Amino acid sequence: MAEIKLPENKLNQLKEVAKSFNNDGGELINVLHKAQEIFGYLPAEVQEVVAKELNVSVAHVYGVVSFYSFFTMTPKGKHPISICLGTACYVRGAEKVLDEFRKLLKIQVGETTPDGKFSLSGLRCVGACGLAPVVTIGEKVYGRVAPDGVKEILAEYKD
Amino acid sequence: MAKYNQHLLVCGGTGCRASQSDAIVESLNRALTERGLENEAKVVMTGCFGFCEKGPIVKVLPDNTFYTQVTPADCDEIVAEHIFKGRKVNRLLYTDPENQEHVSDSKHMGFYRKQIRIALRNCGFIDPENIEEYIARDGYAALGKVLLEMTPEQVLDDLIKSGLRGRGGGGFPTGLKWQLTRKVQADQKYVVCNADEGDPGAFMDRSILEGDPHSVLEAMAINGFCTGATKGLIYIRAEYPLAINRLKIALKQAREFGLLGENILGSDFSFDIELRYGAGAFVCGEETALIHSMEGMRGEPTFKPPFPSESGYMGKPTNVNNVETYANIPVIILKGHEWFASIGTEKSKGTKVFALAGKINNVGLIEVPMGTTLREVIYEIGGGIKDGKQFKAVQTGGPSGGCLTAKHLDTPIDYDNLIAAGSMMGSGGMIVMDEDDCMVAIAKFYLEFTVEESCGKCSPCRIGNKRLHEILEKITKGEGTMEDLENLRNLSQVIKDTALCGLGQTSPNPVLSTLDNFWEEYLEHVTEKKCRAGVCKHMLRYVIEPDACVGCTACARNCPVNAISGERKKAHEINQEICIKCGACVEKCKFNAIFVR
Amino acid sequence: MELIKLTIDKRSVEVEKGTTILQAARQIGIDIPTLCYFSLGDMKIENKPGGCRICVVEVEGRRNLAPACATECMAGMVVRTNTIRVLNARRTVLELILSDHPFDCLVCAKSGNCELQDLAHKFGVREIPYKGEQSTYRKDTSPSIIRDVDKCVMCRRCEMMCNDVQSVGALSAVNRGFQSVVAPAFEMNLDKSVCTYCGQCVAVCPTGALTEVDHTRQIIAALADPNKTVVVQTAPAVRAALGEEFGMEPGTLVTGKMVTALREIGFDYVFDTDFAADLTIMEEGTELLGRLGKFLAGDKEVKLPILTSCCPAWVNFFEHNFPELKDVPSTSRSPQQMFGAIAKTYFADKIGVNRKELVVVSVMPCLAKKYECSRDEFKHDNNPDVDFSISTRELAALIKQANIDLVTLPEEDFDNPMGESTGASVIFGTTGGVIEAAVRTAYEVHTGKKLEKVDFEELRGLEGIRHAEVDFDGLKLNIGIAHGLGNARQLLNDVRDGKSEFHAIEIMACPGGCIGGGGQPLHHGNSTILKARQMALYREDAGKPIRKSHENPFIVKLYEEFLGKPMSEKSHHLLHTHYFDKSTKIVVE
Amino acid sequence: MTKIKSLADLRKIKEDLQEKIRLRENADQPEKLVQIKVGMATSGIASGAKEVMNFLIEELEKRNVEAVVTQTGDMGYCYAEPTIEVIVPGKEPVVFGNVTTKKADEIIEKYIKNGELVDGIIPRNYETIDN
Repeated sequence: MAEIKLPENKLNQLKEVAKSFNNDGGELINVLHKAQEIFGYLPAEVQEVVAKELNVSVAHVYGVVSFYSFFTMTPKGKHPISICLGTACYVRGAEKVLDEFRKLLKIQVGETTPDGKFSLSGLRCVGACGLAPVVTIGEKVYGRVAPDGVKEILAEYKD
Repeated sequence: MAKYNQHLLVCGGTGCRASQSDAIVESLNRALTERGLENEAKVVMTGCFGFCEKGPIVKVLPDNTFYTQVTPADCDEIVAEHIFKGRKVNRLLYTDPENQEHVSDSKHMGFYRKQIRIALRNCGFIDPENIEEYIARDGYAALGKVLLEMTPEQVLDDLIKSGLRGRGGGGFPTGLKWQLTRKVQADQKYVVCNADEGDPGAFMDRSILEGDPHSVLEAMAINGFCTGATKGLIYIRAEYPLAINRLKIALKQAREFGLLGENILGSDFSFDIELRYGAGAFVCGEETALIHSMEGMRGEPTFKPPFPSESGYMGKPTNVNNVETYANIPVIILKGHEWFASIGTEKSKGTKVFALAGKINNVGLIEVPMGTTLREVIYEIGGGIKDGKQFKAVQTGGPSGGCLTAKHLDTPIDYDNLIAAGSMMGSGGMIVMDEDDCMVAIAKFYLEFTVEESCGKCSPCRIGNKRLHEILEKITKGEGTMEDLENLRNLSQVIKDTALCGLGQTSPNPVLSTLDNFWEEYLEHVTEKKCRAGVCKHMLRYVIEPDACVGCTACARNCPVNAISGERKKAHEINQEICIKCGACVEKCKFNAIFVR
Repeated sequence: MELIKLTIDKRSVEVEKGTTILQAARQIGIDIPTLCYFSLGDMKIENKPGGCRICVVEVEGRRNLAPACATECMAGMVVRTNTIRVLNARRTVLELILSDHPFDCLVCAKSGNCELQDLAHKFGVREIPYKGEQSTYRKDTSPSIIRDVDKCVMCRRCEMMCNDVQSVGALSAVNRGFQSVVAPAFEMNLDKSVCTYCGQCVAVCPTGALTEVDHTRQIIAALADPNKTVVVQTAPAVRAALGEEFGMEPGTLVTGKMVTALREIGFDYVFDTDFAADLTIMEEGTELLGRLGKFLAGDKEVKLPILTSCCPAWVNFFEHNFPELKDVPSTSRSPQQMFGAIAKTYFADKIGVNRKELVVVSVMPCLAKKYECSRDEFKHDNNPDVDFSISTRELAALIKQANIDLVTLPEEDFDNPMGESTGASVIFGTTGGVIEAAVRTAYEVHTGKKLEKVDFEELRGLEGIRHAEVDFDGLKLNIGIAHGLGNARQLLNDVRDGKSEFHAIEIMACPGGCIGGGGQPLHHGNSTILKARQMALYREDAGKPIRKSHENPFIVKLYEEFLGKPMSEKSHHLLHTHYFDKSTKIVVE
Repeated sequence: MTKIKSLADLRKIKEDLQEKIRLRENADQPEKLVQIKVGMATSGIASGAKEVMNFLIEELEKRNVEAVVTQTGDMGYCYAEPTIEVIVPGKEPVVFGNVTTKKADEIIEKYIKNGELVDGIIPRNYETIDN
């Protein structure tokens, strides 16, 4: 018998969510969205609970989680950085901007800095193509970012 | 209720909000209050105006003044000068790039002159969070007409005659699609709106949902009436928080007004809509994959037939259309199919929304009649190529489309012409490229996208696209062979011929179209190891011009890999075998003696 | 029934509406190659994701090629299965699949029996023009099954078996695109997952991605060790399938030849698991009657139905999925384990060998048996009752290694005392057989009358879930039978919800029972093979002089000399077991 | 909000609500409507231009004249403030000087509705006064 440990309040929240979707396996993706909101990411334990609550296999849950790029099994940084890699941003130099972030933060796409401050991800077109290349940090959107402006942007998040 | 003499419309699309349009609304309101004008002028946050290049946009009515790139700091001046004194703030007006004159009325701007806005009719005009403004613009009148004055057959007949084709990419006749779902007998049917827009560089669906959500809700209800469905589902990208929020508000208001729910407008038709969230998988734009995703599964497509119209969501007949398609429908009902069919070309009726982006002056969202030429779009609406560079190609149809060249500029845009030219309409991304873009690298960029977004179910797409990408990678590194070029073509054709779904079947298009249209560039990469655009880093050669080199040794001292040799006061040389193309030597050379080839 | 006409390769064919191009082509002898497609037609097991694209054909009027396995015939359709376009596409697709596949065919467990290898051979592939990154994954070895998913071609057959047929849910496609592969949750090892080791994934895998753990080397080592006495037991279903590995007709019984072969290989004693099956009936039948008697007398403590427990994958299944019901199944050990326990006590004493020097090998149609014999509760001082369990396929490999021609071998009899068996025990190898054997004995014990008609046709068949009423001289017994864990789950849900009206239920994890076990020669989707094996077992039963377990003279003797009576203390100790809760519990921090 | 229960209700509500955005609708196609620009420079405001403008907006609506009333900066006729420019569809623009509410009333009734000329027209020194 294996045991899964999770904090009580979050676990109860998750169970409530599952219940609000009638514990219906067809609502898996909706439940995972909510679960990721509650826990910040979807560790194996959370997926086990979701599987149990929705009465589907945990392999199925993982199959779904690993399919969709929106779901993550690693905690995001305090300031999640996303670089738009849509075509409009690409032709306006997004790749160089991404390289600069990688260089300065010393992490790859999909990773989080050891201090948990920043995480880096690519994303497909936020639709602010007029501002290309576009970078989002948390809720904030930076437009027309140049590689040499990256340092300055990161400096805003000193603390 | 205050009677406003002037309206200030502030663009509330994602792009403009990213540039503080929320703060602009606040500042405008504050400035109005300070001057006691709060009852004279009303500030409205609308959907996207389309002219994203110059955002944030503030439009003052009734004199139609179009202010561009407004900041919160400009608001006081707009109120003090324009609203209070009636004087336009010239420095915020659009400047015509041709004659450097200020243009105040957007109708006189090249960007808007050729546009006809049907799907975008309310974007940038109404407050999307206020159903009353939608109703005032004949909103839900089409639904009312359909429910109380028409039969489903009449509606279908109208739609079929209108010639409307699906705006999501394939271009299947919308009326016929509805008819297929109608014909199937079932106890439950579903209406689905595909709002999982995932083409990199396309954002028209999001703009419609942000700017005019009710038009989609209304059209879905009309579909429900025609096909016999009582439930609607909108499958929307989770990455579109603003659109989701506006949809939620719209749904709530529509229910409050009784325009969704039981017995709509006193008829015996009941209909309601739920939201379903995508989770970041491009393939979910394919309708069977989308349906599986809504059922809580991996978004893998399945072989058609059966089509969703027969067996879709939960195995029930399901009609799937995309956002832009739905947005056209209420207008067609109200204005009639003759009106709609009078716009466009013989086989492609109406208008199409494009997201114009890339190396172009006027980036933005445009809606033009089918049949408009690429030249009109790029040069008249788009204002030409940025920084006076040379036009090279325009990519349409996103990862499923192809790159068209100067010889296609006068091709009227419609479904069939684009396919004949080796591209496709797709959802409407239009990316303009200039002389600085390497077409091999562009093909590689799209393949990288496809490789990342392939669901992995069928072997041609899972492995074939990976191999295509690897061959392109090899070519851009200067290691390509003529055999690679042959393999590239054969593989592309086989993938097109054998892949399971639309994503796989169209994924080689960027390769095939660039092979066809830019064969010399591929040849140069392979035989001369040369990238004419200077994009493929591995092919750059740093060369010291012996006549210009004075032998100062600065370059040699700064080369991190000691690739530069030469005696003092004599011309130096770079060993290409060792050079890592870092460019440090160019920076250090005071005599401009080092060139990149 | 609507018939439609179409043309395939210029030949006209008439088929039922709903027929696929692949089926129609096969009707007229055109063999379109397939890879992912798999069907056990009349058992309603089908896999046609249309993913591999090997079976593509040209359909007139269609823009692209159509997968023959998934495309339904339409009236007037014109199909071409061998144009240059089709051949080039198929070949290219196969080359792509091979470009992401290891080239270690020489040492691959599936070599010679691999569907991908067959295709490469058929297409005459000599080199792969497309080279690039190959997927690499960690190799995962569990007690029964080895996953080497570098060899996975994403046919999804295993996923279909594990989920749609077995409802186990250990496997799912994970990741996407080039990284996609079939794996347990979190790509954890199989032994940490809910896998029951039923081995149905292995039974359908077209390549070497899923294979059994091979114990033949250890067995050869034991046979070579002069200090060891090696005994072997063979399960009922093995004799009905082993011949297939030697080119014999499916359904050929090779019992005697198999015994001779085992002796030639060097086993000191060749015994029969059937003997232990008779013993199982004695214990399980008695347990059934005991529980039934108490239940009918109104004892509220007693739970019915009683569930059979001889299938180890089924035991794993309820331990993971229905821990709350772990007191419901019979406590009787499986025949394999009963055999081991008796061999290492009663028999070891008889021949004066220490249990540590006695090596018990079982030949099973099953992969879960490998795990079963490794369970701690079946060990004594860390010495397992059954040392090694090998599959029918492994036995065939052993025989071939020993260059023995099974086909021409003379027939010999099992050794005694653990080689004698009845017809009742032979049918353990098919769905419905265990309960039929139990009924034969329980009837006579309960009524004290002689059973005239031994064959219970109502319990036989291949329907996934069957039920029958058996009249015990006025007492009507409701009997349920399920094979395939997905079917079992349905019956179990009813038991859990208190809705089951059965007195006894037989459950076998594999479709068809042990004849369709995960360790049997690969049937490649041919369900007539399963039926032939089933018929063979009923034939063997019918031909046996003794057909009721309690009449087996050596069983009678075993009780007299050693065990006393069924359910005795000694029986409890050696022949019964208990079950564990293997489910995942969620606790708060 | 109470539910809309019939098509007639919907149409009625639409009529009511249309008022709210009529300004925007009209602004979209001013060439088809009567366009009035009120000079609203500092001198204009001082001389009562605001009052005239509000009068025009209210009265035009009351009298069912579809019109777009906008304000503009200094027209350059400081001697005749407040000034207004009126464009009736299909006609040349006409500028009136020293407009009071009374004068405005006359302009609506005579010039706009019936096409009669009214005193106070001043010669235009611009092709158009759009700045």
